[in-house]
Amino acid sequence: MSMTEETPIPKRPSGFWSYANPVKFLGFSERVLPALCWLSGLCLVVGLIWGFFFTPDDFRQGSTVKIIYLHVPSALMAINAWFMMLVASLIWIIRRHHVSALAAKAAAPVGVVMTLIALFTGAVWGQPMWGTWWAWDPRLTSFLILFLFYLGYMALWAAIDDPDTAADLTSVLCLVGSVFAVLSRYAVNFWNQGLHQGASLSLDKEENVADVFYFPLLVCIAGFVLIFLALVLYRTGTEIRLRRTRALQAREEARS
Amino acid sequence: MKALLRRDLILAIRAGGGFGLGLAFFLIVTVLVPFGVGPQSELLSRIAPGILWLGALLACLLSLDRLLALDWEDGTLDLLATSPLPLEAALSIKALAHWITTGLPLVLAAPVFGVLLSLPQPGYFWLVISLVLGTPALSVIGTFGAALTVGVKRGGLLMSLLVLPLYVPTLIFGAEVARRGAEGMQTTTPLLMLAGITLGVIAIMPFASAVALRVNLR
Amino acid sequence: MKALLRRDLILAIRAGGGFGLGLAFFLIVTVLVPFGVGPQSELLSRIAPGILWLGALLACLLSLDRLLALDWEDGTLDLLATSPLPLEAALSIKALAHWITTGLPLVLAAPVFGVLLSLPQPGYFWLVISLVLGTPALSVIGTFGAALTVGVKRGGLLMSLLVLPLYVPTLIFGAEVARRGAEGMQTTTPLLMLAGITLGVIAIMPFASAVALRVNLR
Amino acid sequence: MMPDLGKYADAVLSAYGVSLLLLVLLVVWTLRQGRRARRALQEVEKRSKRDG
Amino acid sequence: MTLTIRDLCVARGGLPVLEGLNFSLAPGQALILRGPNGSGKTTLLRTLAGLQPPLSGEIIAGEDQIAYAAHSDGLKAMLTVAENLTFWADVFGQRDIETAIDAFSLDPLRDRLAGTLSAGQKRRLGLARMLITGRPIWMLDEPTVSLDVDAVALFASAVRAHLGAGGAALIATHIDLGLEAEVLDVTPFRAAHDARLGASDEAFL
Amino acid sequence: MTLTIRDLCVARGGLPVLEGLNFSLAPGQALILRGPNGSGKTTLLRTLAGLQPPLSGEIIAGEDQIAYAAHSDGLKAMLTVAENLTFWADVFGQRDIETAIDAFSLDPLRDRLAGTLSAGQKRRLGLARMLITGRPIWMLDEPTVSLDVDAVALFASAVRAHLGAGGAALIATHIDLGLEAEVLDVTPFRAAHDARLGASDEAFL
Ligand code: HEM
Ligand SMILES: Nc1ncnc2c1ncn2[C@@H]1O[C@H](COP(=O)(O)OP(=O)(O)OP(=O)(O)O)[C@@H](O)[C@H]1O
Ligand SMILES: Nc1ncnc2c1ncn2[C@@H]1O[C@H](COP(=O)(O)OP(=O)(O)OP(=O)(O)O)[C@@H](O)[C@H]1O
Ligand SMILES: [Mg+2]
Ligand SMILES: [Mg+2]
Repeated sequence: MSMTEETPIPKRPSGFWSYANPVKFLGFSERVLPALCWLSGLCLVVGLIWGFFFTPDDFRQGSTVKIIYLHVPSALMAINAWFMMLVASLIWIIRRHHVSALAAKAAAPVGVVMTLIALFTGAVWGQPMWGTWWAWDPRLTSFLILFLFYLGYMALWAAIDDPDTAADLTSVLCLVGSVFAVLSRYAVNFWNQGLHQGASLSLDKEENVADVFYFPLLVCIAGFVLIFLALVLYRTGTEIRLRRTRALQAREEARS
Repeated sequence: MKALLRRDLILAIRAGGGFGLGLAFFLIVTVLVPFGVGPQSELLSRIAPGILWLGALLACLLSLDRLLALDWEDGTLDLLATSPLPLEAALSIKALAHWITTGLPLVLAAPVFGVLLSLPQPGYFWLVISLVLGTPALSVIGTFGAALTVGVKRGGLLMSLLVLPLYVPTLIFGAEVARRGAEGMQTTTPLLMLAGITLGVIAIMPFASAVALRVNLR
Repeated sequence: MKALLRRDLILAIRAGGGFGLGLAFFLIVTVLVPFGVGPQSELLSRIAPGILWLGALLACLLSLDRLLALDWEDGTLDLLATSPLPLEAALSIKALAHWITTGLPLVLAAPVFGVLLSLPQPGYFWLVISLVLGTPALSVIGTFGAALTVGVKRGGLLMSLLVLPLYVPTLIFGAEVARRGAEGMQTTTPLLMLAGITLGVIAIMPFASAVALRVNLR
Repeated sequence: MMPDLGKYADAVLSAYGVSLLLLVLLVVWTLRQGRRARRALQEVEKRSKRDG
Repeated sequence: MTLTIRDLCVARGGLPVLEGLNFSLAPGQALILRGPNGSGKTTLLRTLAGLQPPLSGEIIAGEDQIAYAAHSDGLKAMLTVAENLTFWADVFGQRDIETAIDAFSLDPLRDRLAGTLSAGQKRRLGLARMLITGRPIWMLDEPTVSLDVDAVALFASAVRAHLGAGGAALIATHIDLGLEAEVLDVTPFRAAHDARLGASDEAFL
Repeated sequence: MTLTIRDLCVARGGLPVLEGLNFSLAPGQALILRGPNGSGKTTLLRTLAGLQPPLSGEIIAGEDQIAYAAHSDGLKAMLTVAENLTFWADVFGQRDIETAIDAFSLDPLRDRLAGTLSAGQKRRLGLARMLITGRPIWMLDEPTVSLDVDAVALFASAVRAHLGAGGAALIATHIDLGLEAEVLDVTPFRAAHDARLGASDEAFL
């Protein structure tokens, strides 16, 4: 008596979950990637050129406002990348779709680079504005902590051979880490009230930056979101191929 | 459960003075700080609460390394996992044993080291209180880190990397209590936060640790 | 000899990023200090040179733990001791590998961490110089500590205890160079002392380490 | 063509330079990894088809 | 109390190593696992002991029935022989360690630190631990490694006594134990690798 | 190249375990050490390999003649089989690892990380290391632990080839290796414990 007769054949997943199948996912990403790449490139080029060449200087900050077109989008994406990893980790833990675990793995390096860009542009901005490269402002500090979480997460992936074990452990780390990241945010706020700018994108018109800065900023944010998506899709594909290569090689080895 | 606690304590004593070594590390960090930053006592007394907390944290961290590693290497963890003791309980006990051998001596010795760094008078009481409340959280969070990295070669440093960001909230509130205490300010809010973190962590972390350890034993 | 160096480096890379982790620990110590002592940048910039040196020292120390321990546990040391390679040479090579994987990255990263602690402008140059001269001594002395404690269970902490006092002279002169540099003072004397210590230690320590290791292998 | 950045030229230019460099490095690294993975997979797949 | 295995497939490192295993182990029965190096005996025992999940198939056994002894014995070098045994007795809720000490004639070594024992003496201590678990089904992975002839005989009689008391044993070994027991050669069950791969890799093929 | 032992007394943990040993090992000769668990075989081999000093007596052997294989193999889990062997070849100033790989049929495992091998495969790798040392006198402590029948035969033929090429071997084992060699039972040489104590304790009597 064989296994398949006893257990009911699982229903073919349809809709969204069908992309949990690596092959299907590869097909999908192959189809949307070119469009995504062009679009993200377009947004970035338009947004950054608009921001850099065709916006006036701020009356207080002078030409340094131009840094906002890199700083704010990268800061947003740094946080959102972690959030995406959290969701992907949850999906892996609950439904055990491999693509989801690999997507989390693929997103981490992109997230780190975003964090680095945010930190660097912030530091460069801080020098003329606050007179120092670095201040232990809560926002900056929690970003540094986020950076550490990214490093730990990637180091854990790198340290473990078995891909499923690595996926499980990093997922647990991501969950626990998220809780502690939120806690840290509160702790840091309590520890030091800061210098940093408030939210500039809130709908509250009072607080908002002027429209001249606002529209190119939106385009840049769109560009960063799109390039993040493109990179994560592409990298997930790479991870899937690596896993497939591994599996095939293992089979070959076993046969010989 | 009692057996595991007893065994861990005996081992800590026999295997080269488990009680003393965390302490010794704490001592040495405290002693090295003046060599590093210079001997001005006004400067030292300002940084004393923070450095003492940091030293305690690092001493904890360093001794985490072998919390599970030895039991992993000689196969004890495999056998414990197949024993009637639930893994969550075993890990809680191990965290407790770690606290007794590391955290507790640190708490008791901290006032003495405070003298070395010319901690201001009112600071002693609050330093001890904050360490009593905070160090259990350090042990429990550390156990989680150890469970995550137990199968990994060179796990020691990787574990530090994973655990230290998790220590941030505890450190901030703990050092804040000690610092405010030393400067004679209100300590209620950070004290409550510290206690909250410790209780929450004790209640929840062992489950996460057990999940991680089960994955690693697989 | 080259084979041993190559193997140690490969192992450091394969076994979970040996290069990155000492660095990560350094980063984290630097990051935690402000949480402990508070965020005032004027205070931080005063203690920065000392804390950076201390952080580098601790990062070195933590990674010493497994410098010989892994090779001991799986019997490699027994086999190396019966091989044609003199033990002194083997230990020097291991110290070199340790410096390449730990000391060198620390030196390169120290200026970045200086920014975090608002190190004053002229300090960067002297910090790097002092670390370049000082960290090899840390690796060599550390190898001696590792050789002394290699057979001992829970050797990690015991080793810290033994090694830290040996690190004191290096730390004093190293931090002094960095501090004086940061404050724009003369640095010649401590710099010469630091260089002297490092050269002496490199010339003599491997013999002591080999003796200690031979005793432990017995 | 070049806008006048005033005394903050260093800051703005280095921010743009380093950020774009980091982005480009990330993209190049990603593409190289992807190409290599693709090639390795193709090789293995060809072999496994041939061997049946 | 019978252990039944149905159509089991076990994997190591994501690759199936044994598949289509069907057997059962009744009280009083011993089963010897044989098979060349790397055929998957250790993997099978670990799976049955619950340390890793099977790829597919069923393992039917009561709760808390299985005691497992691996290559490494889980001995603490810094505890004495008696303390090591007492610890495991406490963990398994037993009291009596004397039977185990007698069965493997450990009495002269009782107060020696486990770290100072010779290879064979350590192994004897590791085996004595099985008696202390009080569990009916023993899983032993190469139990007689480094034992001398006398110690092998001690071991064989301990197993016989265990079987006589209604226990069961599954033993992986390469040498002859002098036990009258059924032998299961795992060689025919080695996984045909092209048929299917590990659960985790399968998704990628 | 002959190894000669005169009136040797070896100690472990400060206590003498074997005394009055006299034998010699000529090129082409193998000697099997036997003796019950804890009789001191491991201690004797470690002493001869130069890892610990003898209590008294003489060991006459050329420099750098002895290759020693202990219970643990000194394998790095994170290096592949070939890398492990290459490392030791470099240390011993040899080039060729192929002979060793062939002798223990490690070729299919060549690129596997040593950490993922089964117990017997690891052991085979550990034994292959002996061939790589290029040294004439082998000291082997229970070399066939966890080896299956085929692997034991491989080992025996490797030893035979080594002897044929003028090497010598001293092997401690409890089981039959299928080698035609002299046997030395160490039991008669066990130290009478009341007679004398370890060198380090003697000073206090
Ligand atoms: C190393 C230094 C800095 C870091 C790590 C940093 C980090 C961040 C972060 C995390 C955000 C939040 C993005 C979001 O949640 O929407 C942000 C936004 C922002 N930052 Fe910075 N920042 C730094 C320095 C600066 C400086 C010096 C300035 C200007 C004087 C600045 C101006 C802004 C502005 C205007 C925003 C937009 C606020 C918003 O949209 O929420 N930042 N930065
Ligand atoms: N990570 C891995 N990747 C691929 N194969 C692996 C991995 N880990 C183990 N294996 C293989 O799994 C197989 C089963 O190993 P196992 O330890 O169960 O064998 P065994 O029957 O106990 O052998 P022995 O008699 O030598 O102890 C071996 O061929 C081993 O090489
Ligand atoms: N620290 C110590 N104090 C007292 N006796 C010790 C100490 N260390 C080892 N011994 C004893 O020395 C004896 C010799 O041990 P050795 O490992 O050489 O035996 P062996 O012949 O290799 O045994 P096996 O066949 O079990 O491997 C053993 O009886 C052991 O118990
Ligand atoms: Mg096995
Ligand atoms: Mg022995």
